[in-house]
Amino acid sequence: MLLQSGFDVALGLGLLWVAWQALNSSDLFKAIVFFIAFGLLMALAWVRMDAPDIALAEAAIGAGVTGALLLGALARLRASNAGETTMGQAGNGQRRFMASRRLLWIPLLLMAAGLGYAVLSLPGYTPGLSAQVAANLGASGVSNPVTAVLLNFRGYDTLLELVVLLLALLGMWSMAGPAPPPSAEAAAVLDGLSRFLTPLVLLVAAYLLWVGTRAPGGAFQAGSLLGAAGVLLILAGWRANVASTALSLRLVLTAGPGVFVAVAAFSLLMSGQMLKYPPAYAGILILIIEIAATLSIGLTLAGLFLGGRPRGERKSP
Amino acid sequence: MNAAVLYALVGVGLYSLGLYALIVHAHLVRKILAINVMGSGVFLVLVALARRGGEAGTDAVPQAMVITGIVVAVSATALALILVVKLAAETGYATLSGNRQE
Amino acid sequence: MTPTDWIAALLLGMGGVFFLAGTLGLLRFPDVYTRLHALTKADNVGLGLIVLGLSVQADSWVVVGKMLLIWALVLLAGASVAQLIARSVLRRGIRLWRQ
Amino acid sequence: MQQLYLALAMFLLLNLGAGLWRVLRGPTAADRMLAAQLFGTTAVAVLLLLAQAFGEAALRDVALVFALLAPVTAVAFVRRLWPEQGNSRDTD
Repeated sequence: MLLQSGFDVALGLGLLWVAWQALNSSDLFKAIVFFIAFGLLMALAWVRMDAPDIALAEAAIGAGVTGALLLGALARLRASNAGETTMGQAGNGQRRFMASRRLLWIPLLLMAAGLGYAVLSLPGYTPGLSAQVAANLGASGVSNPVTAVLLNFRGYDTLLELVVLLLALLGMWSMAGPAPPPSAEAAAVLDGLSRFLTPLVLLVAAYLLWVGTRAPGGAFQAGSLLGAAGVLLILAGWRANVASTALSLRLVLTAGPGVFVAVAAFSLLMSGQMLKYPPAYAGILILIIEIAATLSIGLTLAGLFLGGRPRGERKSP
Repeated sequence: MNAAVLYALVGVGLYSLGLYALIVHAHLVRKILAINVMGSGVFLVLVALARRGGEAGTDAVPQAMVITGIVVAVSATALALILVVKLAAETGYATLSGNRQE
Repeated sequence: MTPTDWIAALLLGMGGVFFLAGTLGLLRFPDVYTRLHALTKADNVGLGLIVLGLSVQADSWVVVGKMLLIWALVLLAGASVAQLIARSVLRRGIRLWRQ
Repeated sequence: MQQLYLALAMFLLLNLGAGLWRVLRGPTAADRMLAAQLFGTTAVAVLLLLAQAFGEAALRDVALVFALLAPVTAVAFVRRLWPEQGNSRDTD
């Protein structure tokens, strides 16, 4: 018991310290490395919060996507000499603001104290919706409560989240122009690593998708893993030979929300309510949506990392 | 004080640190990091408070919200980073115009 | 504590020692090449010993297999990353440490 | 036995904290990146220990994901931030 509390206190203080460093380190690269470490500690915190589903998502996103995304952006910023702002670049308003920085602590401390007080004064025992989730779990088609909430009880939330993902990619495509060309030919070690790891990542993604119906895992975790595999392949210099206008690419990108909407329409016809699956088909419907969503999430994340519209060219042999 | 309250307080701390950094730093990548830390703080509060169910078990609804939240946060971050990259390519600065000398 | 427990405890303790050695190397070694060496070797041995220690007491062979797979993946990552970073550092012309 | 697992997990967490010193000090960007690599390995060990301590098999899957994706960030660093053509000798 004492050890557990010690672990929690050390982890909590570590989170706060690492976050502080990630936000206020003088060097932006240093800040990003601290932010990567922050994601790792967050995954441990989710484990301690009895939320292995979230820990899986945080691990896949944090280790596979966020770090690479930030480092790639930093490299592009350095190319246009904007990797760092020195105080000399800061305007007068900014400098005057720096002087009043100390005063900023007062309202922020008051806010933090207020929020802390609010947290402490909440009633200790609040079952929330766990009783309802448990009562309806049998009819949901899956036995992992988190997957049941995501794809059955609050399916429309998840549907709209998938649309948000798609919008982020479309926003990037419309602003960023064509993707930067692949960097030089990958070293043999990197090439071999990407060839060896990618099939394994696909396998583990399929495993997480499958196991997600009854244990921690599911479409978001599996999709994030697929996205990470895409990041690795892009870094190794691989490019799929599809342009952003290719039908195949667009079909996979929209498969998640598309299948979800189709199922919603199907359930509207069958039971008169959107996304109210007939219990007999619930399991299989959820699995179909999850497979489509996994593919869309993975491709969207990889596309976001690409940093522009795909040009439609193949890796030169 | 049990673990749930401890982590909820850490979440409040993260949110406050993030808000501070969001206000004081001009560099937009730092602002993006700050928003991400604030988001993590909110997620932590949500999930920590979902653990007060006792024997009824952990509430799965906030957990599901946080999972989608993490994936949406990373895609929003990617979009924001591309905006900053484009801004820097056009202007040579990764800060908003009010925060720099012209 | 049964004899198996003692063996597990011994292996786990040794694993911890190797992790400590890796961190000491990371903190105390004089340049990036030596630190690379400390990290990617000591920690992987440490993880291997911890996996062994946990395997002695694991419930099933499936668990043992999964832990061994995890260890193999970490070894692969460590070896590849060490090579990639060392190569990149060398090409940037960062000098080797000489006494 | 659970106490031992937890004690070792705690020890590794403190170990990780000590490694943060190298991220703080650098001096080169590669040093900072290396330290981040160490955190990945340590997190895998902590997760495996917690999985056995609390009998939660799912934590091994989290460790598996970390182990699979351990090289991605470092590869991004080598390929994007420190590409091989770069001849500048800045130490960050």
